[in-house]
Amino acid sequence: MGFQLSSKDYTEYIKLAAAKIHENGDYVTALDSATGDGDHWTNINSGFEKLVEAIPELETLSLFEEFKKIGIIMMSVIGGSSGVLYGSAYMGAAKVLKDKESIENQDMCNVLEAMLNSIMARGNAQPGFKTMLDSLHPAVECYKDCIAKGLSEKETVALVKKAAIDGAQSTANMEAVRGRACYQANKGVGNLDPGAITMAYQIEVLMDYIATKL
Amino acid sequence: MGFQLSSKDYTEYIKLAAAKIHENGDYVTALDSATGDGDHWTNINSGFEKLVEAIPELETLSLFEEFKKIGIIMMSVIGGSSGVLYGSAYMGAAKVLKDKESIENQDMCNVLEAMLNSIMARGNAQPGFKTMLDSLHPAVECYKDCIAKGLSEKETVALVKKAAIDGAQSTANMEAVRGRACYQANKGVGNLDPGAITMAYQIEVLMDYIATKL
Amino acid sequence: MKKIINNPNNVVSEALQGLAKACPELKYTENLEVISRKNKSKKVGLVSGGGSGHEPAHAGYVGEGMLDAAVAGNVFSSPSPDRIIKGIEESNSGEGVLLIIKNYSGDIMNFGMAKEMAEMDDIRVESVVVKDDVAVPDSTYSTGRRGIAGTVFVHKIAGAKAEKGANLDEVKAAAEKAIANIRSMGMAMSSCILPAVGKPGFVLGENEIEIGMGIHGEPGVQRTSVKTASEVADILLAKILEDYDYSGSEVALMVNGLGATPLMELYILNNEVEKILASKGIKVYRTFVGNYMTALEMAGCSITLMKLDDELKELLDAPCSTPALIIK
Amino acid sequence: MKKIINNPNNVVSEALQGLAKACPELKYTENLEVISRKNKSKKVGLVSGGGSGHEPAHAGYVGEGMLDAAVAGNVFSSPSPDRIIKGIEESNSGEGVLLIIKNYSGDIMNFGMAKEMAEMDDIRVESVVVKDDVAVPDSTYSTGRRGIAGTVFVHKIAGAKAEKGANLDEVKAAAEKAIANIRSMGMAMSSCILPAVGKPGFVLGENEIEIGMGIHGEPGVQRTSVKTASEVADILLAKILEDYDYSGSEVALMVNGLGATPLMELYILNNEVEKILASKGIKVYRTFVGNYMTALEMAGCSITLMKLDDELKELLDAPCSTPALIIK
Ligand SMILES: Nc1ncnc2c1ncn2[C@@H]1O[C@H](COP(=O)(O)OP(=O)(O)O)[C@@H](O)[C@H]1O
Ligand SMILES: Nc1ncnc2c1ncn2[C@@H]1O[C@H](COP(=O)(O)OP(=O)(O)O)[C@@H](O)[C@H]1O
Ligand SMILES: [Mg+2]
Ligand SMILES: [Mg+2]
Ligand SMILES: [Mg+2]
Ligand SMILES: [Mg+2]
Repeated sequence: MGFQLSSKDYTEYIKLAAAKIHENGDYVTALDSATGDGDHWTNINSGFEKLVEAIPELETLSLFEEFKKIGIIMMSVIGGSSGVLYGSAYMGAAKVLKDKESIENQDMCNVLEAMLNSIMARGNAQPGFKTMLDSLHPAVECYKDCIAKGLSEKETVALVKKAAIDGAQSTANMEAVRGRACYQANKGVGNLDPGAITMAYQIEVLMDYIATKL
Repeated sequence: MGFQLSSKDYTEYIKLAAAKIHENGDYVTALDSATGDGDHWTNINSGFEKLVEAIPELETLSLFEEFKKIGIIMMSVIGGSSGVLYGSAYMGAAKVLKDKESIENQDMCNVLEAMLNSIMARGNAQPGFKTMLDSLHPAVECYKDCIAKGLSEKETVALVKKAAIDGAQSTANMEAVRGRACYQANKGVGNLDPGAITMAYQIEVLMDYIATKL
Repeated sequence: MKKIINNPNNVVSEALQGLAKACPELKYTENLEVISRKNKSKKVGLVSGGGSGHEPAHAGYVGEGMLDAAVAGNVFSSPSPDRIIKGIEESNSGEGVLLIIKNYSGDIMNFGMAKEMAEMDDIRVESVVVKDDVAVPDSTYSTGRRGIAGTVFVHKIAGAKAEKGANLDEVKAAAEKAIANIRSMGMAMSSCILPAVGKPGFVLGENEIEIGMGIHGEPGVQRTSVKTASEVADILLAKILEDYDYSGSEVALMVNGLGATPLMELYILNNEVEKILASKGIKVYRTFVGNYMTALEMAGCSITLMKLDDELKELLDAPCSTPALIIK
Repeated sequence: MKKIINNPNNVVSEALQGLAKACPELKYTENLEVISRKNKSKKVGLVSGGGSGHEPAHAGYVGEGMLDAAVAGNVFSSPSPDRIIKGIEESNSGEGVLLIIKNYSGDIMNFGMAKEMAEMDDIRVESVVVKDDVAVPDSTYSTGRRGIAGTVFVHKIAGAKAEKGANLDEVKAAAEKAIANIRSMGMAMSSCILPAVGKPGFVLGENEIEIGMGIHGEPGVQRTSVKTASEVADILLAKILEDYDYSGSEVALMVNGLGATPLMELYILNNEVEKILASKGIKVYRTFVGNYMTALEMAGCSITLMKLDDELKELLDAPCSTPALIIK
C-alpha cells in the first residue's frame, strides 16, 4: 500500500520546506523587487520560521487542527497578499482532512485541489494571471491525471513536482493581472513571478518528501 | 557763499545714486550672500528704481515733504532690515528740514546726523557692529569736525566722502552683532558688510554732487 | 536614508504609540497595530486601514464623526486578517460594522478574509471599496483603479452617517454614494524610501515629475519635465473631468500633499485649481488643503473632487473630531 | 528646483490667495499681503507675521481664538511697516492691538516702526517678542534668541485671552507669561531652496544633520551624523531642560515638523519625547504633533515645551478655529 502522512510527517515536510525557502532568499527577493515590492521572500520566510517554531504544538494536533493552525499562522505572520492566500489555502485544505488520521495519495491530491480552489476564490484570479496559481494549478491537474491513469505513486510525485516547477517557469512570459506587477508598463513580462517560484519550492519539497516514504 | 540744495537738486542726486547702486549689483549681492541672505542689493536697488520713478512728484515737494516721501518709499519698497532703517533715517532727517527752502552746509551735516541717530535708535545698534552705521558714523563725525575747524566746503565734502568709504572698508575685520551675519560662526569676520558699502556709495555720490555745486 | 526613526522594523508600532500618547481619547492595541476609540457608542462601526506610510491615514481619522478603528499593516503592505478582525471587534457595538477598503489586491483579500471570519463569529460586516484614482483605467478584470486620497471623504461621509444613528445598510449606501461621486488624480516629484529597504524604489530625474503615480510609487501615466502650478492643476483636473462630469455641480475639493510638499505650494496649487473650476462653472462648496493621504516623504500632490447633493453636504459639514480632521 | 509654483516672485501672494479661497472666513489684502478675519468683534486685536516660508505660520493661525491678522513678508524676509500697519488697522476695533513678533532684527525693526506710525494715528499698540530657540544663547547685547515654533503657543494663549474680552494690558501679560515659560529646540536634516534663489543656501551631507539650525537655515550648534529618534529626542530635550527647569511641572508639548518630514516620523519622535518627559516627572498636559512652523521643504523637526499653570491651561484649552489649528 502507498504513503500515509501523519501530522508529525507533515511537520517534517515543514522543516524541509522552510530550509528550501531559507536558502533562496536573495533570488526570490530579486524577483519580487523586479515586479513587486521586494518583500515576498521576507514575508514567506518569516512565516515558515514561525511554523518551525510551532512544530512541537503542530505535531500533537489532528491533521484538521494542524492545517487550520498552519493557516492562521501563515495568514498573520506572512502578511501581504501571499499570507492571506496561504491562509485561505490551508483553511480550505483542512476541511478535506476533517476526521482523517493520515494523508494518502488521493487525499494529497484533494488537499492540493482544495488549496487551489481556495486561493482562486480568495484572490479572484485565474491560472495564467502570473501568480502562484500558475505553479499550483498544473500540479493539481497533473496529480488528478496520474490518479486517473493509475500511475504509481513514485511516478506521480515525480510528475507533479515537474509540473509545479515547469508551471512556475512558464510565468516568465505571462502578463500580470493581479498584484502589484500589473501596474508595470510591461505587466512584468520577462520576469518570473516570485509567488509561483516559492509555491513550486513547496510542492517540490513535499513531493520529494513523499518519495522518501515510498 | 556755499551750496544750497533744493528739492530738485536732491532728486538729481537720487538719479546719480541710483545709477551708482545699479552698477554694483553683482558685487553687493556677493557680499550679502557671504554673510547674509543675498538680497541686499535687490532690495536697495529696487528702492532706488522706485525713487527715480517718483522724481516728477518728489521735485515738486518741500524738502520736508520730499524726505518724508522718500522715507515711505524706501521703507515699503526696499523691505528687509535696510528698508526700515533708511525709512527711519529719512523720516528723522525730514524733521531737521522742516520749513527749510534749501540744504546748506550745516543743514547737510544735521541731516546726516539725524539719519545716524534714527538708524541707531531703530536698529538699536552701535558703530562697530559691522553695519551701515560704520560708514555713516565716521562720515558724520568728520563732517562735524570739518565745520568746527572751519574748513572750506570743498575740503569738507572730500573728507566726508573719504571717511564714509574708509568706514565701510573697516567693516571687514569687525564681528557682526546685529543682522543675519551674527549667526555665522565667525560672525562674518573677513567679509565687508554690504549695507556699509551701499551706504558709502550714497554718501560718496552725494558729496561728489555737492562738489559740482561749488 | 535620513529618517527620524529607531529600528526600521518597528516604525509602524512606534508611530501608532506616539499617536496614542498624543491623543488620550484613542486606544492602541499592541502587535495587532489597531487604533480605536476609547469611548464607544451604540452605532454602526466603521473600520478602515491598509499599509502604513500614508499618515495621517488611517489612524488619524479615528474619532467622533469618522472611523471607530484603523488597522495598520507594515509600510505599504496590507494588514493581515487577524489585525483586521481586532479592528472589527473594537468597532462592533452590535449594530454591525462597515469596512472601508482601498482597492489594492492585498487589502481586498485580507479584508475579505477578515470579513468572513468575523461573520463566522456572527458579527454583521459589510464592505465598500474605494477606487478613485483616475490615473488607472477602471476594470473588472484586473485589480483596476487604486484607492487614494478620496478615501478620506468616504471616511467623513460614512462616519457622519453612522454617527447620526443610521443602520448598516444606510451607512453603506452613503459610503457607496460618496465613492460613486469621487475622483482623484495625483502627481509625484520625488520618490520615497521604505524604512526597511533603505533605498528608493524608483528614481525621478533632476527635472522630472511623474503624472498619475500611485501612493506606493506605482507607475503613473506619464513622466514629464517639471511643470508650473497652473499646468499641474490643468493636467490633473483634465484627467478627472474627462472621467466624470462635474460641470454645473457643487463639489468638495481636496488638494492633498504626499508628504514632503510644503503647504505653501499646496495653497498655490489650490489657487490655480479653484480658478479652473470656477471657469468651468463647478462650484467649490468646501475645500481641504493639506497632507491627508501621504506616501512617506514623497514630494507631490493629488487633487480630489466629490460631487455633492444635499445629503452629502450635510454629512460633509457634520461635526467630527479626529487627530487629522476636526469640523466644528 | 522642483516646486509646485508659477513665478517664483509671486509665491507669497499666490499662496495667500489660495488660502483665502480655501477659507471663506478669511480676507486677503492684495499687495500688502495681509490675511485677516472677515467678521470682526470688539476685542483686543492680535497681529503677527514675518517672512513667508513658515506655512501654516502665520496666516494659518488667523481666526476665532487666535490672531486677527497675519502680515506676510517675502520668503524669509520681514514684512515692511506699511504692510504691518494694514494688519494693525484690520485688527483694531478700538480696544488696541498687540503685536506678536518673532525675535529677528528685521522683524523687530519693521514691527517697531509700524507700531510708532500706528500710534501716530492714535491706535494703541503694544508688542511682545518671542525668543524661544535655546540653540542660540540669550543676549541683550546681540539680537539674541530666535523665535520659532513656540510662537504658535503664544498666538493661542494671547488669542484665547483676547477672545475672553481681556484688555490690552491683560492680553499682553498673558502673552508675556507664555513666552517666559516656552523653550524650543530644533534639528534639520536637509536644506531648503528659496523660490527666487533657485538653489539651496547650504548643504548637508548624505549622512549629516544639524542640531539647532534656525528656521531660515541659520547655523545651529553642531553638525553630526544621522541619529535615531530616541537620540534626537534626548539631544533636543537636554538642551531645553538645561535652559529651563520644567521638572515636576505640567507642560504643553509641540513636536513640530519643518515641512518635508512625514507625520509618521513626528509620531515616532513624540513617542520618544513623551517617554523621556515621563521619566523626568514632567507631565504632558496636551500634545501637538504636526507641521506648525516650517521652513519651506526643509526636513527636520523641533520640540517646544510650555510650562502651564491653571490660567495657561484654561487659555490653551479654549476653543479656536483657524485653518491650521482647531480646538473644540
Ligand atoms: N490575486 C492573487 N491570486 C493569487 N496569487 C496572488 C494574487 N496576488 C498576488 N499573488 C501572489 O502573491 C505574490 C506576492 O506576494 P507578496 O509579495 O508576499 O505580497 P504583496 O504583493 O502584497 O507584497 C505574487 O508573486 C503572486 O504570486
Ligand atoms: N540693527 C541694524 N542696524 C543697522 N544696520 C543694520 C542692522 N541690521 C542690519 N543692518 C544693515 O542691513 C544690511 C542688510 O540689509 P538687507 O540684506 O536688505 O536686509 P536683511 O538682512 O533683512 O536681508 C546689513 O548689511 C547691515 O548693514
Ligand atoms: Mg511583495
Ligand atoms: Mg539680506
Ligand atoms: Mg508587500
Ligand atoms: Mg532679507
